[in-house]
Amino acid sequence: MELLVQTMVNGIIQSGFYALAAVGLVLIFGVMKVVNFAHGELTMVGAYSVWFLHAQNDMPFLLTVVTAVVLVAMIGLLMERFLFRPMTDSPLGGLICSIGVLFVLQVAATLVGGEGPSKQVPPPYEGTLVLFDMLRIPYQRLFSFAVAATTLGLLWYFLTRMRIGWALRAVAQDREAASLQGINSNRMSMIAMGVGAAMAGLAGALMAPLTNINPHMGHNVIITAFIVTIVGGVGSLPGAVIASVLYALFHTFVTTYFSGTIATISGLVIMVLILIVRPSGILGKRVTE
Amino acid sequence: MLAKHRTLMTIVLILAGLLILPHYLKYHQQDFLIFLVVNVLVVASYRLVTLTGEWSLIHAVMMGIGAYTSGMLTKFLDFSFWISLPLAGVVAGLTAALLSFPLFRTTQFYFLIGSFAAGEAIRLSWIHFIRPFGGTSGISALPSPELLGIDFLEPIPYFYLTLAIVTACLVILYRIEKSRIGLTLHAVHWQAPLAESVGINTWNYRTLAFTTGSMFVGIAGALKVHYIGTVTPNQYGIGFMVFILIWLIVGGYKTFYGAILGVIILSILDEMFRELEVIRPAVYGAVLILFILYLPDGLESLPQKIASRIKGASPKGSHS
Amino acid sequence: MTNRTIDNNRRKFLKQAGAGMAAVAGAGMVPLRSYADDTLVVGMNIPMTGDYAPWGLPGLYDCEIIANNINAAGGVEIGGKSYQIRVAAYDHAYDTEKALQGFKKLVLEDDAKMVMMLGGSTVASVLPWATRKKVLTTTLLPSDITPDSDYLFATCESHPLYNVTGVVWLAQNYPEAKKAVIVTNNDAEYGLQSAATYKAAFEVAGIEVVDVNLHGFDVTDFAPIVSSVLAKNPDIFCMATSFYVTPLMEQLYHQGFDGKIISCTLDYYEEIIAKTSEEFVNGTIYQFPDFDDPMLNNEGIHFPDPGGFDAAFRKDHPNDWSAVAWEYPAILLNWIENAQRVGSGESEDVAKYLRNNSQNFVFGGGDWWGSQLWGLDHALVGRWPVVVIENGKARIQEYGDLSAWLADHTEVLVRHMKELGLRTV
Amino acid sequence: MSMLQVKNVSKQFGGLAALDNVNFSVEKEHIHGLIGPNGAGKSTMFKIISGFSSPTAGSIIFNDSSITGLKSSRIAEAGIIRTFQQTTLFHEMTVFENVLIGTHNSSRTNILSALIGSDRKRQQSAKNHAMEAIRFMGLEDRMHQIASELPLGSKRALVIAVALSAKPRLLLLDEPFAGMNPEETNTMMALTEKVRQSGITIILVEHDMKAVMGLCDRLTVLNFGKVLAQGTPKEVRNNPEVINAYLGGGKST
Repeated sequence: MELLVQTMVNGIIQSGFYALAAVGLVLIFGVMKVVNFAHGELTMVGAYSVWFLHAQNDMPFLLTVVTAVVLVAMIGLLMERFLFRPMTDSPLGGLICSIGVLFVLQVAATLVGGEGPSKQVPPPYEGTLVLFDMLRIPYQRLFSFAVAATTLGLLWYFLTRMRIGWALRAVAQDREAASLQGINSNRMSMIAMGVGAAMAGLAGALMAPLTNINPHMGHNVIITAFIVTIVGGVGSLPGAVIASVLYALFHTFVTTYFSGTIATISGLVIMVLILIVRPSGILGKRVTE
Repeated sequence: MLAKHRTLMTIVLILAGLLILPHYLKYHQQDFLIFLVVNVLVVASYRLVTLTGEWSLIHAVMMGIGAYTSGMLTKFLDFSFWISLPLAGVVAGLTAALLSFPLFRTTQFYFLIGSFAAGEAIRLSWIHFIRPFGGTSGISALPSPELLGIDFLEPIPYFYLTLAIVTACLVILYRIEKSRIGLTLHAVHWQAPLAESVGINTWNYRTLAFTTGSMFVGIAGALKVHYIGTVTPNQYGIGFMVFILIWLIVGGYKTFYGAILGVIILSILDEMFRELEVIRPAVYGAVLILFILYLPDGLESLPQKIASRIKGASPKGSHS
Repeated sequence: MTNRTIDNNRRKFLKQAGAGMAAVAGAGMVPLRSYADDTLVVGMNIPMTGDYAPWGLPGLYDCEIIANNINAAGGVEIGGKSYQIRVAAYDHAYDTEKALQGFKKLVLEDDAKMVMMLGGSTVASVLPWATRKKVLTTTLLPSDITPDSDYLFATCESHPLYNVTGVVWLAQNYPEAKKAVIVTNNDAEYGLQSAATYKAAFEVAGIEVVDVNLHGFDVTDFAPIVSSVLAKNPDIFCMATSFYVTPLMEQLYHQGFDGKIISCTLDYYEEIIAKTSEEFVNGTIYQFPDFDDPMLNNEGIHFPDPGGFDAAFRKDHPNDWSAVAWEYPAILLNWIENAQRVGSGESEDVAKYLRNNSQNFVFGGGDWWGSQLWGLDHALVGRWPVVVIENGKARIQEYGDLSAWLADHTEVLVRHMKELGLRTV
Repeated sequence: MSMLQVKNVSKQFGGLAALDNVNFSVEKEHIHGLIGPNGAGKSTMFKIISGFSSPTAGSIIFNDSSITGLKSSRIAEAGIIRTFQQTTLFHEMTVFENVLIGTHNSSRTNILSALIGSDRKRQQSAKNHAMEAIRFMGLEDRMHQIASELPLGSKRALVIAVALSAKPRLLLLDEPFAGMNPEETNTMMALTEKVRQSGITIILVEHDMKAVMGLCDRLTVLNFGKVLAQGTPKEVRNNPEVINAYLGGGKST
């Protein structure tokens, strides 16, 4: 019982990171039709920024989180402007550019941090919340989850209640129709990439005190984000959030009761099965003819 | 006719050069040459898969399937290399044929991601199921081929073996592309609905390309591991897959030669710039970006581009 | 420190870029370079980039320190002649293909008389060639030894055998701890070898292993793993891993574990203390001493001036000390010692001498062992330290007698190795 | 017996009926027009006949056997070849290669025979056949040009040549006259007539009334997914419902 509840909590907290990373990927793919393979590396840059500024140079933690988000968003904007935009007509082109960026960012991280062991960031919020004498949640994790959830809520508000969010969704649905209505689709791409990258950066920054930071940490992030994206439906942001929660719970439970590798393998197999049965994902629209 | 003769002459000259070359190389460069020749087959077989316009991310894992198949057959069941080599191709091909059922229900982005997921699931299984796959350390002490008492642990005999097998495979791949089947694959790529309308079963042809390409890369996998003597799951991860992509794109995926050119030039550059150490991947990344932005048809299109620049005329469209 | 790292890297990069250009210019059919015949070259075929770099790079720094010291002091005398020592390194980034190429380059072009490697699949890939060409090779993983590996020796690290000394000490000092859980990454080179050894050691010590959790390298969140094993209410939490010690310790801290913690390594424990608390980390038992430890000045320790070595290393590389940091130099020193005894630096001569003579192990003792497990007595075992964190600092408690344990309990060890699917003879 | 019978075919998209209980039949060696305003369901009907879409209800009978729901490539094998709106071609390939791909059904091969060349005879006859289709459509002068570089008229001719090389018994032409000037239209009409003369039955979807009235033996008029009228061009032209709904009372086109 105790283990069950603890596992539940572990899973839900983990879902916050999954959702932040996946939502960015979905947003970028939805609006620009580019698979951003460097998305995991954007997360990594977020984590590295916190390590460099906070752990190495004593900048206050919250300030470094903000800086990391801004920095990663800038990288995203540069990628959009100089790589993805010239590649608009070639869907594979954007993907390949992002693979190039992936390498460059990994090397940049290695140069900043040096070859060596994984970097560690001491958690700024110490202590553990103990509930009912059995549930234990470190404050750092609680904080990260709260920030992630709030950010997702703000994003939802932005996309559904604000005009610019509406325009973003219009471009995601039909680029041509949207530009006929006077929506500047290049501008929308920049916003999507900026917001998507910022969320990846935030995920990384929040993860920093909780994980091993190294130049290759993006690999696991992108696998997870892919699974979540496909399961949730490629075009669907609510789908990505729901899939994040489901997948995080699934992965956490399988890890707890079986093994972590089995959890990842079965996640991948489920993803392939969903591609077969319902390529549009659990919440995506069926592809019409 | 003259052009054909000239091509033939060029190929004969290249082969002759390759026959002499290892004798003038340093020992570790001979190894490098063996791996390079194997990688030529890897990228040429990948090109066959991409002919239908579907870019898979499972090719590296298919190579691993060939490597594991041959490694396990020779090591655990005492198969001869000469039997396990073709079987490596068969098993990789069969795996691809099986995976076609789920994967080709999708196309493009979905296929790309689906193939990536399927590949990672296979690769993680090698890591997870220590019996029989040996986990992360894989399977080592694989036997060398045996034939007429030739010592295939030495690089030069193994190089000749590799060269012979890879050349044979390349001839087959080339003939497939130039045949009716190759034409049909192109048709499936450029206009799938039109191809369907004249009776081409596009699913069949996508599967055919995927299966055949995987078969040849399975053979490449077997060739490589029986020289290294060790097969590990990390040799066939997304990292190697990305290299395959880079070779193809930088070389030029539109022609048969482009891909081969890509792997040769990039591998040689890579070996020369070993000293760059940590910077190396970034150089690769930058090269990849620059090519896709400024030379999307790859190195293979460079001479033509330069020529047209000099003449000041726009390049005349041509098609192979 | 960070600024310096960047600076260093940039300088290194510029230097290397220059070297790269030179290589391009001079590429093609260059004849073998030959070195002055008063230089002995020692090869290091190790990971210097990528995930495994922490277990290669510090070793290179060290060996350079050692070689520089030797050369500055006029070199070593072998067979009546004085030689300079040169360390030639090749980065294989833990890739089997590159490892094979690098090995041949070190031997044939750099004329390395001995090649040091980390171990695992990279050693397996060079082994057939090294054996045939009779190249003396060393590994940090004795489990690389096979019945035919005539030229492969593990002269320093007794991974994973030394784990038993920690368990023996734990059982003696905390007899009330009776239930243990083991967590490790599920690879056959590091994690599983350790897990099998711990299982054997716990069995011998009468401690029950209530759960073994083998996880993959794809884990990012260790909370579920720790929750899962702590649900078994263990007295002892055992980490047979080296890769994930920090996040595991962190989770143990947050999930309120108050039993004994025992681990193979506790690299960068200052960082762990920063992420948890000194109080929590104190009492953790593991196997790798800091070299400023006063106990290293005890009699029987076969390492010259450990304290000075430690200071020299930390001066140049303040944050890079890891379990392997002293091991490559120990191997290098052992090799020099043997070469001096034989009076020759040639691979075959030294290997032959190693095979037939007992050795001084770095922590004392020194018997060749391994045939019962791997088929050849090519692993040097002796005493091995038990290290415990005291007041935030690693301190050796005692030197456990590994040879004695192995003499009595090898069958138990072999059985557990077999159970986990590992290679045994 | 009619060559093609469309029986009670309906097609639903979500709640919307794109086709509602459509019935008509096509006689051998006729040119049968399928007309109606935009969104009337012509394209959907085309897709269903050629297997690019399957009907929600009803059946398609071709030469006495049902082809309902078969894969498009199977239907093509049975002898029903469609073209696409605009100029759907293999734009990167030469005229000859385009037409050669069209001969797929008569020249398909397997890897083994392709490698050892045992299908050489077959490939040669496919090439001859492709040449026939090219000559038939008057494209022999442009044989080695890249398809994308052809003028519009030749592109349309090539579209038909590709279809012809697949040896159709029933040819489905989707707006072959769209965007053509009067001269091109005349040439195209002559070509279409020539195809019919060679014994091929044609279903024509077209907005160009001059071409429709001039070529078709029978017409089926669709409106909002239902059959509005059927008959000869003359009958249809005088049908008051058609005039009302479709021709909008216009006297001529």
